[in-house]
Amino acid sequence: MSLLEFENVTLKFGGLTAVNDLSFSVEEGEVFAIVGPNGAGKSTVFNLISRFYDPFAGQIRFDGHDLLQVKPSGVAAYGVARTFQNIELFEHATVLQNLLVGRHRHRRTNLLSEVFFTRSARRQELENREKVEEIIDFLDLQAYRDKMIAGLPYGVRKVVEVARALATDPKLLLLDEPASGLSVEETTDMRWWIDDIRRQMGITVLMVEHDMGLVSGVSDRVLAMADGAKLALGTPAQVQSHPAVVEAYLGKAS
Amino acid sequence: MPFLVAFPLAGILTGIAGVTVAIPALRLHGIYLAIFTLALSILMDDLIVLAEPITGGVAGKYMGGVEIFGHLVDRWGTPEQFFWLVLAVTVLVTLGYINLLRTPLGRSFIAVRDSEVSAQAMGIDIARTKTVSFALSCAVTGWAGALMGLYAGAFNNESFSVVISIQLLMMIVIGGLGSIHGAFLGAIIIGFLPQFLSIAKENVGALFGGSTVAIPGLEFGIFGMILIGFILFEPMGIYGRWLKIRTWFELFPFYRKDMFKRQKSYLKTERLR
Amino acid sequence: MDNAQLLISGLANGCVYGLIALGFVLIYKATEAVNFAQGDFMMLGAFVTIGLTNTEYMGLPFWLALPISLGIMGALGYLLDRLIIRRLFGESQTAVVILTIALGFVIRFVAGLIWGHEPQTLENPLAGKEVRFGGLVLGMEDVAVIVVTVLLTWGLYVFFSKTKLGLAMQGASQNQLAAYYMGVPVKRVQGFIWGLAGVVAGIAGILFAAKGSVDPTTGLLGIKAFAAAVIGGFGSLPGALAGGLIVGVIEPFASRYIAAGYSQIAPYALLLAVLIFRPHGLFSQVRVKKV
Amino acid sequence: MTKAIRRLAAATALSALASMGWAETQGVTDDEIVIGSVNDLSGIFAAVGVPATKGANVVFDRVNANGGVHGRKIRYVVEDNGYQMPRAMQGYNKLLNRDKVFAMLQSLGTPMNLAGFKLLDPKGIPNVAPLSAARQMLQEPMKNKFTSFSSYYDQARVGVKYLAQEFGGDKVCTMYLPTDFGKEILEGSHEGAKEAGISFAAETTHKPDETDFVGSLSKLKEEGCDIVTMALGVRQVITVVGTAKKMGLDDMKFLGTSASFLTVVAQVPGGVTDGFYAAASWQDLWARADEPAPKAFIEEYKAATGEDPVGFSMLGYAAAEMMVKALEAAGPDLTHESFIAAMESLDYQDDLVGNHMTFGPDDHQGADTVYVNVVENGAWKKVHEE
Amino acid sequence: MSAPILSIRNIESFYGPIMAIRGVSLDVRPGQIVSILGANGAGKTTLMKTVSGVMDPEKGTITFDGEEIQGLEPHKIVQKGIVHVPEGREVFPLLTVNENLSLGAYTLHDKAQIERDREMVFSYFPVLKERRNQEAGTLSGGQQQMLAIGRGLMANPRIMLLDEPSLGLSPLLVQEIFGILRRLNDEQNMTMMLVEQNANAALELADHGYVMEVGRIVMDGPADVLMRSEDIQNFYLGVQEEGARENRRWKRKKTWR
Repeated sequence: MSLLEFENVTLKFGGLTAVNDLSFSVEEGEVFAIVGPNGAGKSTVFNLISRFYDPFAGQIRFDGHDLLQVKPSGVAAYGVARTFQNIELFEHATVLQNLLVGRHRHRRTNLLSEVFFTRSARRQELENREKVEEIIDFLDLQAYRDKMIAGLPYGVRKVVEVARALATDPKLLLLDEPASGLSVEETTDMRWWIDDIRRQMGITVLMVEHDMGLVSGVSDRVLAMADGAKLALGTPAQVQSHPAVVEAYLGKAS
Repeated sequence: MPFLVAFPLAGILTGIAGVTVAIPALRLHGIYLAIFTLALSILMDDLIVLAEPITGGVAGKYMGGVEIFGHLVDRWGTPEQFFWLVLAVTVLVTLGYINLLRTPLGRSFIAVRDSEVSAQAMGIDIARTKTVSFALSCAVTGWAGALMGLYAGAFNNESFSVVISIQLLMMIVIGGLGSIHGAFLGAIIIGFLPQFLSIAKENVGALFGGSTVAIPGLEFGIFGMILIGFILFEPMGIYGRWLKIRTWFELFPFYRKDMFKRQKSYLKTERLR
Repeated sequence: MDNAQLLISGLANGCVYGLIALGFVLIYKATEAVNFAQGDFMMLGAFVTIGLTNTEYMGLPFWLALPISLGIMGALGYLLDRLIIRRLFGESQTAVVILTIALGFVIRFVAGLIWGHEPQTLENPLAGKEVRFGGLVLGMEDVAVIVVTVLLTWGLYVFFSKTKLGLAMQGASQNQLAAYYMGVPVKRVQGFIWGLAGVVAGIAGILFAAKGSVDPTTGLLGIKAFAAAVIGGFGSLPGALAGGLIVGVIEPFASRYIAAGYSQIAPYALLLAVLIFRPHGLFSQVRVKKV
Repeated sequence: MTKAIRRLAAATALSALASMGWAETQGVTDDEIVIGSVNDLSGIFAAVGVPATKGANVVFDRVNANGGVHGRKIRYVVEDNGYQMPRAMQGYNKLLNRDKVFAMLQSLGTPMNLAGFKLLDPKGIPNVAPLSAARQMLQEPMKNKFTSFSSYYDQARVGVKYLAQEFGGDKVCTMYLPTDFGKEILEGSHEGAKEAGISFAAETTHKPDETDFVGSLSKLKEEGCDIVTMALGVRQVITVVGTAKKMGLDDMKFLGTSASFLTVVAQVPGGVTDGFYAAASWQDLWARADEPAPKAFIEEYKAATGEDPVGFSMLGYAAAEMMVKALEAAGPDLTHESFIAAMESLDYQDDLVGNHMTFGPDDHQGADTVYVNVVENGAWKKVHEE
Repeated sequence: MSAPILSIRNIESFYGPIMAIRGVSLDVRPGQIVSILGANGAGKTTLMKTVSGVMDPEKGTITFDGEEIQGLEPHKIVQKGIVHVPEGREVFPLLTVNENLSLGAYTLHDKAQIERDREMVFSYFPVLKERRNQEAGTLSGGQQQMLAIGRGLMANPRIMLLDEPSLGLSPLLVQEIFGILRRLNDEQNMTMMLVEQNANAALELADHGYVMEVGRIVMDGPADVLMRSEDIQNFYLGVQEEGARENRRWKRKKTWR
């Protein structure tokens, strides 16, 4: 059984078909990339998984669960975490606080034990902090731990978003354009991190990305989309040489 | 019912009331939420009158002293006891508040405030979080109301009007938005200001040999001007000013004048949700 | 017949709410700030005109006083932006909201100081005249209110949607930075809109003072007008008028047909209902953010 | 029998006084008497509180300039309650604990006064002439409470009765704000209808920010109301009467209380309020501007404040005069007991308000008369008194 | 070589207590395309914002066409012919595509000219024509980026400041956009100052390049010279030997540090 399965999913906004009868599956342990022209419906796929949209038709299953049965806030509980194309961090909080929010799905305490800061609440805080510190170490964020998000450079924010997603301890990590706006140096870092996330942490990664260098460097399989539908699916090399993909997406040089 | 039972119960009941308000208000933001609550407070006035058997209608209700472990706590009879009671409640609530802010629920408040989409993606149930925040704030306000009743001794539908809500808001602004320190500083200022003003007024009047002639609305006028002054010159309130003074001392002699100078900033629409 | 009368006077009254609501929406549409002192501005406009016109004050002829007081109100609105609001440029709109609440206190205080606290009526050429058709009666002031409100709403609507300046204002409210990049003098545009809002408040004040009477607390009517603007969907000019009309019409019908004790809460109950079912008002101006 | 008991009580009170003769009475020193007031100088009733305060100050300033009462100057300390309960309590607190007032004069607001009693009563501090015409102003313990005039309840009751007899109406209705003020007038209207032997037909409720009354007036018309009592804001009263004229409801008689008995109401341009009745417990100032007492008052007030007095300035002035009279009657040895005894002994004709003020041990309400007035040609005219 | 049209001397800008650019000087000559490379947080965007007047410099001068313009209000700078094309999220989300374009021409008054320009933009970006009555906020990220560039073109600028025009665009679109920029430069002799992460494309297009690090300019030269520089190749063009995995964390020190 695949970790994530899209089965004939269709989504329409008014007259516009954003996702058209799309089927694909992501296997456990792989890095799966989605590429395609702007407006092809890549981010919409993510938003469908996050349950921000209800599909018009079709099935989305994750780890044996019917995702369409849960609320948007219930998706994280199954172990799905994500980042956003335009960075949606909690601006008026520190990096540490952002990451701790990531731990929210592991909350065991209730209102009363938190108000009185009981032993169990304290223990939970220690655990959370420990886990978060691991991630801070992993992504080299030590220098920014107590900084407010609002003052951080773009590149760091992108990393913090990945860190926050990792803090949830996910099975599947959705990365929406992790390298956009990053410098070559930062993109290289991101590439190794994605690799480590998969290899060391055993997390499956599904990402949308335009940087073909990054895509071919880390992903096992690539799905090319156009106009909400599947254009090609295969190894990075296969997809990159697919004529339709070259024509609609890559252009002459690549 | 003994006070020690009734008092927590007051908080729980107002908390439940908060939940019932929160549920229809869940989808509202910003000005829409503000006007929703404003309309509610206007309605509440009439509901209190209509619910005369419970609330005493326009005549209101009276409250004498209460007994706690055999101690009589009465605003008029034993003001010291009353003071300790209020102080104890305030300290306890503040501690609970601080605890809350460093645990998951408190952080989920911040998350929902800053970005609803990503809060959801982190597994935070927006509706539940908002409802809990309403319930908590209503519960605490309920206790404040209970103590206020004990303080005033009498209350009716007009006791807790919109004007008070606005005053509370102003307290927070003068103290410093979004910090516990600020809330206390603001409350102290607003609590003393009217008395201070009336004392000042008398002294000024005496200085010019005139009688203490009242100028209608003077207090609110001065109040408004102080507020405008704060927003223009110290938008972070007294607490913000304190932080600056502290930084000055911490960094002395390396403090630069324009350390807190704001670079130009620009707003984007809030009509996108 | 009876109901027709209720409807028509409700419409006239609703137009007054609509007029104040227009002021709210104007400023919101161009700056995304909420001017909570708009009602007090209206009161001020009424008193300025009374001060110019009424025999116990300056006793100018009404038609001379009219442009003067609108000019004064426009200047006050502009100066308010120039001297105070502009200093908050780029800061959270909460600051402007609280500032204008505070400003309302100050305006009420100053108006009380100058004109006293008793209700006053504007001496105007329309007073006492009325229009009858069939069995319906409508005061001349009511007719004036309706005509002026509809014209003003239409005019402002055209201004915002068709003219370059109107478009620039909308742009400036949505993204100040981008508007600057386009060469829009954002601050100057905002000063203009505050001035315009002052004029609109002045018009509302004059019509209100002609229709009934004003005292320094009249500005609190702004709360109801604000509710009307929200019902309409804050940020939409026709919405403001529609919201005003709805509130205006619901009032007489409620007090006619709903039992005493409950009738007076009808407009607020309606507001709650609208917000519950349409969280951003009837003509919603809020969009879902793309992520 | 009761007289004997009362005398006994007075005697015990006197002996109690004698036994604590050294105890200093608060607010009284050798050269000063502090009088307090918790009034509305900024809230919705500022239009009442401010002129009343000014009127009182005119009297106290004159008295002080003439050497005070028994050598003591009067210091009148007014706290602003903004018509809010917590502010009122702060005001009472400051007056009682910081200023140590001797007595209260003209505190405004029914709920505020009632709450204030909780503080005043234990200390026995007299509350004189509150600016509230609610019946509860004389609630038990009544000993330290004195009012000048009849209540809203009586005003509405008498007004309804008069209109019923005069015009033969048979249905009474009430438009009111659902507040203590409104409820008083509502109950008074019920009682008036009962006493006149006619029926109470309908009521409508309102909000202070309401500006249009076509709906409620259609309802009252539908119910066939002849006499409509009103407990509304001043601005609203003017609008209601004007709207009724436009709607052609000429047979409906509108009755306000002392709250609407204002010169501005009579002076609305265009004769809008002509034919509007108000039952009040004093007489209009400007209608009698040529009579000696009002004329002297107007001149004195104008000279002192530089502005024309309004009805509430007159009330403040009259209340302060009453206070001075009582202080004088209490003699140089001023205590709460001597003051209360002096108040109870007052019996004089007040030509300014046009009332005879009498107090006694069981009569703490100065004037009991209700005057029914009507607006004619922009001025109030007295048509009935009871 | 012609005199510079835009010349920046010793500019310093602050965000509160933080110095974001520390004495930057650079020149742009008429008809030239100048690229600024640098890591995130190096101060490239701040520099652009300082030029276009939305940020105030603390020190230094900016001369445009012989006039000092530092600290002027942004709209005055636009009137002089400097247009800043921000990255794509800075569109007017509740206005239609067409209205966004109209606002781009805010400083112009010739209606016929504006309509010609609009057609030109539509010819460059056909998708915008398709969606011209759609609210800009409903466009996808890449389409908003196109709109931002098109809107900048509407102003008929003498010099365009482009902030990451390729952000979030597909490889094909990046090629197209850079093609359009090339054409604008060739056909209309448009002067441009370009900030880009995609250093390859940027240097390919540019005549001259500057490298910024931590608020300073650390390197500059003709684009072709820079492209041959080893440091640039390593850190900005991503040309590096795909070493063994064990070495991947090893970072070469930049020679200018």
